[in-house]
Amino acid sequence: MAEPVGPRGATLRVVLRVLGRLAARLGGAVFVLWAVASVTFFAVRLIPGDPAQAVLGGPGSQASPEALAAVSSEYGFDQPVIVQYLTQLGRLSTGDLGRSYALNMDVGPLVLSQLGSTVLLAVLALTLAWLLALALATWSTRGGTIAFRVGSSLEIVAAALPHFWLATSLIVVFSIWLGVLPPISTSGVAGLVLPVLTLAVPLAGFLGQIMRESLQVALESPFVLSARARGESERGVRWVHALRHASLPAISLSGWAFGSLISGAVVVETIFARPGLGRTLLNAVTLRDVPVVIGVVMIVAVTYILMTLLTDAASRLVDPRLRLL
Amino acid sequence: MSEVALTVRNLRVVFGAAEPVVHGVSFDIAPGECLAIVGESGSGKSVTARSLLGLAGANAHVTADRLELGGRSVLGLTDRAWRARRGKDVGLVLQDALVSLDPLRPIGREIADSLRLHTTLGAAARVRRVLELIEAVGLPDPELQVRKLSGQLSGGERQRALIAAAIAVEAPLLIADEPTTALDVTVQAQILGLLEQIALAGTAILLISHDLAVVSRIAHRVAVMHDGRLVETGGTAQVLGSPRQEQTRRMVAAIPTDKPRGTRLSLTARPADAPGTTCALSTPFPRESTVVLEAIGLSKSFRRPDGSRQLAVDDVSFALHRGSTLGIVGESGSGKTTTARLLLALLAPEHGEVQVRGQPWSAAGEKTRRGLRASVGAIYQDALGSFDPRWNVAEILTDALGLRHERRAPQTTARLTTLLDEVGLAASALPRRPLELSGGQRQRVGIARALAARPEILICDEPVSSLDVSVQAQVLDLLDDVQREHALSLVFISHDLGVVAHVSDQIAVMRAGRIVESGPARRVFAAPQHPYTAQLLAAVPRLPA
Amino acid sequence: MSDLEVQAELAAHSSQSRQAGPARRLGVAEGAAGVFALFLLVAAVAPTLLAPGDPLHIDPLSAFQSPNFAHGFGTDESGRDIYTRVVHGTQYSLVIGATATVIGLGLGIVLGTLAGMLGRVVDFTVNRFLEVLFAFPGLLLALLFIVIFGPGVATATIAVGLSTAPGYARIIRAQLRTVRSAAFVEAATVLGRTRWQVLLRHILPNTLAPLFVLATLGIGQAIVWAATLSYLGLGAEPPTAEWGAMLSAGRTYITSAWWMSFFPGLFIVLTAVTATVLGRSIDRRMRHA
Amino acid sequence: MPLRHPARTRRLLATTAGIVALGLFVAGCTATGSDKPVGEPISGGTLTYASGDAEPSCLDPHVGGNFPQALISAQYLESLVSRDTDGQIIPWLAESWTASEDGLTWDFTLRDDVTFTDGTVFDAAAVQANVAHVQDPTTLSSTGYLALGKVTGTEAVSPTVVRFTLSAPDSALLESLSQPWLAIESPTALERSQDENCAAPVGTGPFIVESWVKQNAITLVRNDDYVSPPADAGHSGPAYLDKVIWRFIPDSASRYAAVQSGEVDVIDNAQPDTIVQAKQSDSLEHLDSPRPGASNRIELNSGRAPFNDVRVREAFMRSANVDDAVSSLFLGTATRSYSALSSVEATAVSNAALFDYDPAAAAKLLDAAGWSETDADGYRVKDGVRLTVEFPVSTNQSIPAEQSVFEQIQATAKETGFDVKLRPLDLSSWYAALAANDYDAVSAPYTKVGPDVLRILYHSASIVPAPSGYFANLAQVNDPAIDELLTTAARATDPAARASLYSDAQNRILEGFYILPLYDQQNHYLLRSDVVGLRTLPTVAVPTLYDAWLNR
Repeated sequence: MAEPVGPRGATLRVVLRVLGRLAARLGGAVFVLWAVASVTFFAVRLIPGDPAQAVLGGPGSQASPEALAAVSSEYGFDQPVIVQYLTQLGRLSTGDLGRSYALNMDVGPLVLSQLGSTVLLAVLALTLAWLLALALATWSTRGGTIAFRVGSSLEIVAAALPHFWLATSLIVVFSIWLGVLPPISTSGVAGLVLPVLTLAVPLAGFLGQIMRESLQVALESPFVLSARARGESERGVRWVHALRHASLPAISLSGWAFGSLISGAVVVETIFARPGLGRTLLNAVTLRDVPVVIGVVMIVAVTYILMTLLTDAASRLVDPRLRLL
Repeated sequence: MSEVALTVRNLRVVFGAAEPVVHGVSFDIAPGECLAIVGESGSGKSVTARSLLGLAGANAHVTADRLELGGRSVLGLTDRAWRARRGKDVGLVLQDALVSLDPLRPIGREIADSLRLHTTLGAAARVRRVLELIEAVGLPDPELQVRKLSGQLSGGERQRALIAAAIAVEAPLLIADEPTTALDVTVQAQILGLLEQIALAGTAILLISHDLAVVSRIAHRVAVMHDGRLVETGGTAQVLGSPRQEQTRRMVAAIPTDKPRGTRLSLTARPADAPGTTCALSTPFPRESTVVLEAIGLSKSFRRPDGSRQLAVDDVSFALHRGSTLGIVGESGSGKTTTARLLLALLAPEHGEVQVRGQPWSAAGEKTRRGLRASVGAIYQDALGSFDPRWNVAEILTDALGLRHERRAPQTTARLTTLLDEVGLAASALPRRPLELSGGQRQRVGIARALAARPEILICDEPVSSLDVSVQAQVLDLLDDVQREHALSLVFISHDLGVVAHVSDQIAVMRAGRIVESGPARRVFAAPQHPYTAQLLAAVPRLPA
Repeated sequence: MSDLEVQAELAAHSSQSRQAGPARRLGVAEGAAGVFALFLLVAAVAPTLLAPGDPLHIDPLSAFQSPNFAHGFGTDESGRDIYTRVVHGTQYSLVIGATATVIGLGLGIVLGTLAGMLGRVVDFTVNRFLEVLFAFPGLLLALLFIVIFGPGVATATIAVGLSTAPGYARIIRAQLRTVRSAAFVEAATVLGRTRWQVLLRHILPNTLAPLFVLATLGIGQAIVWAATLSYLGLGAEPPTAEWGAMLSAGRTYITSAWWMSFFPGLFIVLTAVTATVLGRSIDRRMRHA
Repeated sequence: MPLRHPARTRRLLATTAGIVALGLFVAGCTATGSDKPVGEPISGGTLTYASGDAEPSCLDPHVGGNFPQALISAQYLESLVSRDTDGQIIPWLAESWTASEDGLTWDFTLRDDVTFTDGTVFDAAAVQANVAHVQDPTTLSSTGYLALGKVTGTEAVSPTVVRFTLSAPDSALLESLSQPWLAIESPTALERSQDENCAAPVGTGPFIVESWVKQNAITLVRNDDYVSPPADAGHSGPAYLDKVIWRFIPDSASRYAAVQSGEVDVIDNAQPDTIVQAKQSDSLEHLDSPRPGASNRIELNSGRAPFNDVRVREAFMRSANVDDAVSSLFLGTATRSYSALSSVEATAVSNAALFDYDPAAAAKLLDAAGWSETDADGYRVKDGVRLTVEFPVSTNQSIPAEQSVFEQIQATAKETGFDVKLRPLDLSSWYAALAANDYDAVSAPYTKVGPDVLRILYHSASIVPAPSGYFANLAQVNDPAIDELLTTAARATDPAARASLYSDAQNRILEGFYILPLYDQQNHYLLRSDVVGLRTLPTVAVPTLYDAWLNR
């Protein structure tokens, strides 16, 4: 094939490159999913005891030998491991995550029904964390040394706050003492405040530190001096130049942040009695409801991958340099 | 319009409670005039320049008897008032436009900023003006350029864009702070030409530089700054031709360009030198015809990010004779550093080979080579990075002597002291870490380390490029001394033709991986054969004759 | 990214930041952190020096006492002295945190060294493997491990260790690669040092030294995570004087006896902050010493 | 038939309540109180109920059969009979019943005016369909299935008369039928798939399951055509409430905070300290309704050493300071029990003298039993073996205060020389430990209407494990005399004779030091003061919202 030439050829090349990158990304995502599925499949094989018994609710279930046999053949536990593995992959590829031992329903719909609530929580928390971090970073870099010290101390302490302690303290203060916010998060906006705060504050501590550092670096960099020399105002310097630079490392942290929010959701959803993946997961872990655990892990892996793609896209949006590659 | 673009009387800048950084500096610049303030790092020249923009820093205390821009006093201006004048009455160009232009914004936006802030032009008018400016600073194809990010431009293009941004509103005064420091000589010449043009158009220019030779090209007047004071001010030819002050003399002496090999550049480099001796001609040293290091048809290529291969070094051959210095000169990207790494056998050539004393070097295995390693030393541009950060000077040198530093015997300490003495450092440097030393001291430790193994050959890769001119002079003198004392053979790699010409017996000029011209230093310098060499030579900043 | 990498990055950032204020910025904080760390150390090694009582001694008649002269931190539902329990619990928390860190760091060193030192194929494989592990956010990996091996202190400790391993591995790999390509490694080669000498005298010390910082930061993280698992009922169980378990038990009585969960929580927070402050301080010292 | 609390019930069984409290808050009592004076009941409004139990996996209590299912299904399903606060069986969907002389045939006359909320008529065929459903192995019924163990067949004598045929006389049949796990569902609805039926069972109750968002809430709406309250209900006609939101808040502190802030109206599984607080608050009311069946007790495994020696069993009980533990931990919300049965059971026998805290006596008993030496840690030793008591604790079934009771017993028994090893386990591991006979002491709560629970728990037949390994006689009581008493009682048709037999059996159990009674199975509710008329069904002490209304 002839090398494409001219502007049209260039466009074609760009399109091909973008498609290629997309394909590589998708390939990577599929690989990660396959690996996650395989890891969990073989990990679950490590569980001691008869998996059929686990399906029937553990040793206390009074399951008859007939029931055990029936379950074994239904789930294919009597097949060789490799056959089970391939069957499982086949099922997963069609979106079939199996059936919960404990909840008496298919894992796929169950997990999907919980996803929205957790994602809402995570997105709100991430947004709030961003705003808090941004506010703290801009405030502490504008004020003097005292503001700087207060800002950085606040961030370090915030980042060290365990979710369970923060959630409990918030409930005590805002629900029990002041009685202004509901201690459970079932419906309505008011119920979201405390869970979102619980997740956002520690995250804001992390994001704030990174933002303040990069904001400081940006504010001291020569291009900001150039901008000032052009007569740019302090606000202009911050909004046109510095904050954009400051947000870059924080954006690339957002993939991690999402993961930490999911971890936090396990605690927060339990304490605030909020429906969601985290609570589902914890319940499943305490009941050792393996299909649900795998289902949640898979769905989190998928969302995590999506989140990294999204983070990449956001970075490209803010940093035009990445678009050149 | 006043006849004086800038008036400064008794400017003082103090940071906190410390000693003033600028003590009572006074000068004027007329429209169309270019005044250069020259001084070493830390002399206060940049602070002076920034206080003229009200940007000396948050905790800086600036006072002056008079400080007038275009006849209007800027003393005691509020920040808001300053903002109204910055960019409009005075423009600033910084060094290294890669970091002086916001890397996230297209240059068109950066250039348009001043217009947005200081004019009432509409968006379309601003775009037209930006295109005009881009054209005016000599960038081709303005429509294409406006959308580019600074990262997509070459160093020279960026600097032009930065200048365009500074002159957008036709400020009567342009302050250029080391505008060409990071640039290759040819590009540097172009940028200086551009500044000259701007001055010709009637703009007053305040040029800040550490390099006398650079400014001498376009400055009408030169002011030499030292320790926060202007020690000497006058017409360029007068100041450089017959410097009156010691600081000025020292700076003039430190310029290597056009100084014959062996000329001492530093006035106080060694205690042995009598004070006040200038340009002491060192004794010529014996040169032999034995080839100690030879490159034969070296080639090396690298993979580009898109997968294609780029030839970094292309069929390079040369020979280094015992006791002589081979200078390799070239602009950035010409393959100099790759050549150095090939010579040190840190990279294997794809074609050709390197021989040391006629024995296979690059073709031999590392095991065989290790026996010869002691005879080939190296000095690096980034001396700091070449030291293990956990080690202090004593440990670095003990290691280089091939001893174990766990049990350091008294005689080892004696050897270390001798070694340090050889490079002009006191024994008190031994317990210190390189991080605590100045740039010049670090390079001295680097040289001491290279000398420790008593090598015959030294490969010096840009050993002085990150140093101030006067420190550079000392290090060059030091290299000259050790070469004589130890009968070393040097490969001296640099982008600075002036330096290379000063230190070398033979010169090889590299361009895009190839040697375009080579020969005896004097010949190449006096009568370049290749047009590229001629171009390089023409661009070398030199003092007015 | 893992929590650890973020922590490490923040530490690196803060120690590279300008010297003006920051050099002295943590002076007071460092001092306080040092004092608290010393307290923790004494509490872990010789708890009876600080609290002579028995952390399991019950006294039903003085249950639910708010902090007072006899019981500085109050008493719990069985009349056990909370101060004594918090002090004695330091040992559990630190041992769990340290063990988890050792496990994570150990695995991380193996994986990171494999990826950083061996060929491209190994590096690629290990990297993909780590990427996969990163798709399980921290706690999820721990929970998956617990669902397989059942809850308990040992499982929780191993689970926390495992879930931090990928983070360590990536940092170590990156550090190894940086050090390997550092100019001083080349300089050593030029001086004629053998590969082993270079490895032993330059690469390993410069790779491993920052691990001390990592371990300090990691131990704080591990303690919080282990406490989280205990809090969720998947780690140490009451009446063990483990902080997370105490907090979990205390939470039941949060509306009537706040001190039961406040003090263990305070110690967890202070320990985490101390680890951060000390880790950064060590980092700064190592970089600028 | 008895009710074992099956898997997946978290903190399912609260411990038993005190006898003093009983007088005030006996099952069936009504909690009232509000700022507004209580006038005529007001119709309308939505009540939010927050349960601390696990969310059921199926809303049909025939499937499996645990307490959370009973709690919610009592709002939309009804049983054939109920029980009043005196322990008398009273009519509900069945108006009357007669048993044959031999006790093998029972005829129930049904109400003829009742329809299921899907429009299906309630009749004898419907009852037959329900019995068949429970006895169908694919339904996977455990509690209901066990309760119908002696029922061999049913027959529709007429549309309003249904006949049960038994394999042996069953003095507990009416008590069994009063339980929510044998509530009657629409036969039309039962024909749906199990998934559908689990999501929205159809009954005759005062409310209808409208929607169930898993892990969030179940919404119930009023059945406007409701006609069939039990004989002891407070009013007739439809319920007052428009709607009930049923939530699950496993965290007890959150649950209390929710009712305190008014976010929810009623919570169950209230913790002792919150009950005390609520009692001081004007806005909250407390409802205590101990569960029937067995009391909460620690069973000592008499099937293996060291508790195969009655002296060691007695020594353990004498060395455990239960009284102080209960008073410090339950803060007066629970009263010490000295009986094998719940205090709500009329046939309960109590013998406090057997359980005095007396370390000196305990030491003597141990000396006598050969555990006379003491090791360095202060534990008794015999033949080089330490006096160890393996005590697996199900974290799912014991509330925190109860686990603290065990901790205190551990601490006080240590002083006498017992090394009590508390092992907190998740439910599945806990069952596994029991099945492996790897325990010396265990606390396994059991809810069942009537004293027949004793047969399940202490008849030697219950030592034989089911195929899965589970068995109910955890104390491994193997006493022919007790077996005889319990078997006879189960067939006794005369109430007085039955009561006497159970009384004898209980005395033998208590005197054999097989069990250490602690308190009733606790069942505390907290409600907003403006919730009026809420009562619990005296059968298994679950609340009914039928009479409840909102005084706002």
